[in-house]
Amino acid sequence: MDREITHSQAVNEAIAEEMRRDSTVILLGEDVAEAGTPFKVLSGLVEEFGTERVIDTPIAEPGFMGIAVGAAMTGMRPIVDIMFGDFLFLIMDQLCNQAAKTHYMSGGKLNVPLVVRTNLGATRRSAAQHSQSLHALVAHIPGLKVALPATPYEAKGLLKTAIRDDNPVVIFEDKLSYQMKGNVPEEEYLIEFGQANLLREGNDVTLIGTSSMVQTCVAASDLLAEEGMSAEVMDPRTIVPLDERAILESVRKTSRAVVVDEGHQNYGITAEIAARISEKAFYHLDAPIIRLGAMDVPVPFSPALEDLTVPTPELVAEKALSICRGELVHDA
Amino acid sequence: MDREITHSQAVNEAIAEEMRRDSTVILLGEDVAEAGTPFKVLSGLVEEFGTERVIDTPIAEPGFMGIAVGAAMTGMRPIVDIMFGDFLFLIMDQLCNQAAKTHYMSGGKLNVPLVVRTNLGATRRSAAQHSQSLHALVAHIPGLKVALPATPYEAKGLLKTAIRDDNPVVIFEDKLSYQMKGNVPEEEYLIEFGQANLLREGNDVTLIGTSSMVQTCVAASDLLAEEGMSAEVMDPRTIVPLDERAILESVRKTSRAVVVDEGHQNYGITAEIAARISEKAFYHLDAPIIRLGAMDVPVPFSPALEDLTVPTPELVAEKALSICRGELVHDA
Amino acid sequence: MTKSVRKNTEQYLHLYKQMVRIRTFEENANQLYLNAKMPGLTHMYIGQEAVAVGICEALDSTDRITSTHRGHGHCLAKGAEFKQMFCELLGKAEGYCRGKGGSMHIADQDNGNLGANAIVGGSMGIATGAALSAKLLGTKTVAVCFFGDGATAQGLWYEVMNMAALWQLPVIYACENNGYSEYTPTSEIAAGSLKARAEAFGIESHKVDGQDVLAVHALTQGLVNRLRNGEGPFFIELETYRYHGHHVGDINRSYYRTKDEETAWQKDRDPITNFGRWLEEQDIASSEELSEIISGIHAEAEEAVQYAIDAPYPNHDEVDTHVFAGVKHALPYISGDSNGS
Amino acid sequence: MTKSVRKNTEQYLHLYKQMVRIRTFEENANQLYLNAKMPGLTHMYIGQEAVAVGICEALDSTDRITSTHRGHGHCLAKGAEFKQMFCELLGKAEGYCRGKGGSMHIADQDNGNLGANAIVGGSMGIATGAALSAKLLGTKTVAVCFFGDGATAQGLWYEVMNMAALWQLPVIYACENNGYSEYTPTSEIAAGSLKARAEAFGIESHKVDGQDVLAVHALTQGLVNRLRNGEGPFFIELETYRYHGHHVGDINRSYYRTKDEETAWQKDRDPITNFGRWLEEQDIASSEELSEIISGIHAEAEEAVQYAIDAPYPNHDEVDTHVFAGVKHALPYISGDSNGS
Ligand SMILES: Cc1ncc(C[n+]2csc(CCOP(=O)(O)OP(=O)(O)O)c2C)c(N)n1
Ligand SMILES: Cc1ncc(C[n+]2csc(CCOP(=O)(O)OP(=O)(O)O)c2C)c(N)n1
Ligand SMILES: [Mg+2]
Ligand SMILES: [Mg+2]
Repeated sequence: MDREITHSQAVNEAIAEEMRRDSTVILLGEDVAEAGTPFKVLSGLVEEFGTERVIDTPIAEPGFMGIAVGAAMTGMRPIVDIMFGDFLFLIMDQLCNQAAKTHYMSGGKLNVPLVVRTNLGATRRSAAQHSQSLHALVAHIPGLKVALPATPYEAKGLLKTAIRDDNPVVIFEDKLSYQMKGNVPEEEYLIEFGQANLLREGNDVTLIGTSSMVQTCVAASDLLAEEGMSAEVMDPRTIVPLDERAILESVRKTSRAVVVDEGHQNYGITAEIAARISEKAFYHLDAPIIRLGAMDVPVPFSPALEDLTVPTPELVAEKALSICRGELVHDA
Repeated sequence: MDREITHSQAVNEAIAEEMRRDSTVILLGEDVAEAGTPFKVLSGLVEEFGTERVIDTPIAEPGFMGIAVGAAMTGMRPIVDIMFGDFLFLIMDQLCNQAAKTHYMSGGKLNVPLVVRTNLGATRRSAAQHSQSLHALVAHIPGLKVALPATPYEAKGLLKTAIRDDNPVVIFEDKLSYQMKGNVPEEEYLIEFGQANLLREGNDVTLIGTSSMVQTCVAASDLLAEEGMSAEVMDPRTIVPLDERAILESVRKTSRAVVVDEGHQNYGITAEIAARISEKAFYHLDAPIIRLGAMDVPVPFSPALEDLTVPTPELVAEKALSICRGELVHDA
Repeated sequence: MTKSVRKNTEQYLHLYKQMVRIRTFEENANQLYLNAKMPGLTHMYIGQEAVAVGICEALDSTDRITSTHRGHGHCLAKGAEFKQMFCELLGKAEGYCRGKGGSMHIADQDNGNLGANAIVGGSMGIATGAALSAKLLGTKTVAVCFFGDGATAQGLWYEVMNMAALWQLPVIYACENNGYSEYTPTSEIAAGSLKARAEAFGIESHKVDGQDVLAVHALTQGLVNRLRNGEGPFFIELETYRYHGHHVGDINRSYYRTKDEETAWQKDRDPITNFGRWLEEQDIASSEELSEIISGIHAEAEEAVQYAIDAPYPNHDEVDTHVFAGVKHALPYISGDSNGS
Repeated sequence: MTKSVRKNTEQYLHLYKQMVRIRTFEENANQLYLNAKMPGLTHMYIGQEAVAVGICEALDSTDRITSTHRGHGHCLAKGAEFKQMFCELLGKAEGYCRGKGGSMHIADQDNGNLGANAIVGGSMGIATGAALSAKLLGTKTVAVCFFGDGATAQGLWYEVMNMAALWQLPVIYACENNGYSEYTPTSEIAAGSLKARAEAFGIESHKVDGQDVLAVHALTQGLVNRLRNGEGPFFIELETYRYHGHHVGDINRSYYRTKDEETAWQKDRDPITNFGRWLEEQDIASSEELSEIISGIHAEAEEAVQYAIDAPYPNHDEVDTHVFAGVKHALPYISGDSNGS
């Protein structure tokens, strides 16, 4: 049976269920216990599972990430809480040089089953060091899986899958959506990695959005409908692995695509997705693929500027419309 | 007058000249002084400039990177030596949260004129933590410039420009090329950022290669010539800024492109370049753009495996040939 | 009233004013938040005023400081003005950082403030680097690195202390121990002794009552003089307390600290009340004079707040300026337009 | 010959054998490099044998260690075999890591070796995490983190010491102080006292002669027993010396250390020579018996080297296996082929 719960509750349920199921699942991070994180996402867990499994750490991200790697190699399944995605920069060595490579470097003998739970998203007036969407960085590193839930349903299902995965998984939640509600079944479910979700069917253009940009694409498709255009909306859900087949199938049908992501555009997620489509659906394309990422500037504090840096439904619709109408021709 | 010197000598000369010219230029890193780095690139500098300006640090990359940021904000022009590109993961916070954003966050009041000198490149039998090519990570972060010299001439000219730049610049040298010789003028010169270099003119396909892959593309163009194909070879030299105009011009002429880079392919440099071409030269393309990055696996130690992970001239030529012949059709 | 006290009257009053300025600024900032006039969140410095003021009054404007997420106090103590600060907090173009930084990145280069920092511990290298510059350039200036007790958990501190000690850099590591790291008593997440951690690197270390502005100032003045003579680095642990929540939104705090504890600090150890009382006791100022100082500052703040509310936001075309020094607009620049124009 | 010595004869001989095994392995590895039979570079452990052996002999195979770029000694001391090790060094499929790791990443999970690490200090968190697992799972096992004097500069160490101390984890931080960080005397790049740095976190710390295998072993055995009883963590600084260069290619060392210094350590403080002499003095073994041990090990090594030279490389299709546990081939997998097949 379906019910409406928030993204935050969905995350909390996922962790609670997995901690009940598997006693090796532990949680590590700053203020994860009594405080339940600054976002209050983890409230109640320490009461149920105790401070041995819900562990408040010092403000030492590299340190507790390293400890999680070691714990994962020796029988635990740690969930590491990185309070803001921006702090990923602090754990890159432990995440990318150690966790990501251990299974390979050991010829398959050592596993590192851990989850890094963190977030992304701007427009919270938190300025340049608390607003970044850094998933492109980890997606580039072999050995890491990367999940980007866009709804409470996905937040729960992807996180449960991540916790059960025998590899390091980085999961980015959209910090602006913690209070967003959505349907989440009472019954247990998992969402397999590498399976895109088709939210809307359409014929004129495919809008591919990740995380926070999924709703932006849905809203854009509404705007497009008003203009008589039917847009297909696709959410890849995980970017490593990426459901290339589903994306190509859609674009081969619509012949046009707009790729939208909240990470910086330059050398970001939209580039990979656009490049794959351009290569592998080349003969089906009727127009250049449009990419919309966050503006390539540090996130400004001022609301007057910050709002300019993130793609909006209007912008997505406008770009989609222009390719549908054959207007966007850089090189004619 | 031209002479032949090694890549390593070119770097050494660039630093020595700039240190002579500007007393605020200093060098920081592990074993940069007496040892002149493990690659011996910096030999002799401490003798000329003393231990006040050529500073051996403890093995504390985040720490001396942070110190360099502060020194740069207050009047110095530090060159930070990161012994292996793989250790960039350790300095990401100081580089990307601090150095890259300070000018912006301060509304233009503070500058961070520093250079991070590091390297890239596999096939040195150094395994997964000493062989990575991580330039895509820094290229994604607004506020950083990223240079990829491919010859001794570029190594010197780009490094001198980097040292004079008022912003943080990350420059990646190909560690396998330190002993490679090339023409370098006696006279002083700089190479402007954002100016691609056209190495070969051709009509059938554009090969765009970065750093270590420039020579691979040149060799591939020789192979293609044997098959009667004329390839244009282009070296962007800097990936931030990227000389989009030159790249598009070439591809609009040849109608085909292969993009080759030694970073991992997935979410890497080749994606951005391919996506830009696909978007902005869309109506000129006769074939899908081929991307060749390093294989998306941690770099294996075994020579039998490692050599499979890096694009070779044969592979580049083969792919180029297949698009020239219209054979590579994923979606027909 | 001793002779030395008399001689220093002006300075004492200045210490007092500066502390009142900080508290007044913060009360207004909190009110802006409550009135939904300030974008985002901010971290109140109230309670810790004696630390910033005691230390910064021992510095020249050419000396450098680095600050934290709880940075308004440091910024004001180092000489910043209300107007540009409020403008920055509201994201206005006249702010110290043209609205691009906001509360957590406020910087005031002209007065030697290299900026607040939203990465806990993130400025430890920067302060140390500023000290390296001072040493290499021979400026005789010093650097002070402000950070919290929670920040001592960051490995960066140990890395830069090692280098500062080896290279004898003119830097003071000033740890404001307010007892809490966000919502956790730092005693639960810090083993051993903070002072011993610095001493292990051969760094001379001191502990001082951070609510006593004279004690903080005297200690700092002595250390700064020694830094200018080539000694250093030094570490100071300042015992202090934040009266408010971790940030303005942290209202229900009972799960991590008691109301009694909060009241006790405010009642017995308030740096402004106690210093005011001392000023009266020493006949340096009357209670009326102190009230006048306070109301003057209140009026100034009120005016600055209104100014900031009325001030314009930055123009849209500023969104991609200041990404790179020397480049007008970053967006065209990164795609190869060499002027970024 | 005392009673306790007699009782421990077997163990003493084992300590000796293990040290000889390490030295023999390293001499062969160096020769493989000189003969251009080994890909890449490697870091010789020769001179430091008493550290690895003294410590690892106090451990069970279920106890965990983490190792460094100079890791062959730790691997052997923890129970690894010559053949799989030489195979790994040559990048062969039968190596401990199927040739994917090589010298700098050699790991031997079955004997509790979680792997060498090419990031200086990179394993400090891993060892601490292994101790956390031991504590949470109640296994009564312990973890030993080997690292060099140079690695003490990495901030990570201070971060994890803090947590190990707070959570009373069963881990020993074992710092092999061989005096050098690559080509720099560590005294030039380390301020204060290493022991004091650990003690500042409330961690009981010891210093021991790393050339005296019995002293190292006795100290470690005592600490391990205490760890198993819930005490800990501990820090040990082991004074030792590497005879060879930083790596096999570091031949001309005169610019950073004198020949005299090298000779003195080798002549007076060689762990194997001195322990051998002691074994003879104590009548535990005759000089002939020791020679026999040595020649037996030499023969075993020779055979293992030849085995490794003849052994096959991994198949090409292994290049993208083991990227993800549970995924056969990573390349199809990352593009959405769910089996990666
Ligand atoms: C690297 C990093 N980790 C976590 C945070 C979130 N955070 C902000 S302030 C804070 C507590 C800092 O405590 P302390 O250093 O004692 O300073 P105080 O807030 O008490 O002034 C934390 C954990 C952060 N901003 N940066
Ligand atoms: C993070 C990092 N920085 C630098 C290096 C290069 N490096 C390899 S070994 C070494 C010296 C290590 O010294 P120490 O810890 O004393 O170990 P030793 O070599 O003496 O055994 C350095 C600097 C590295 N591998 N990792
Ligand atoms: Mg605090
Ligand atoms: Mg050493």
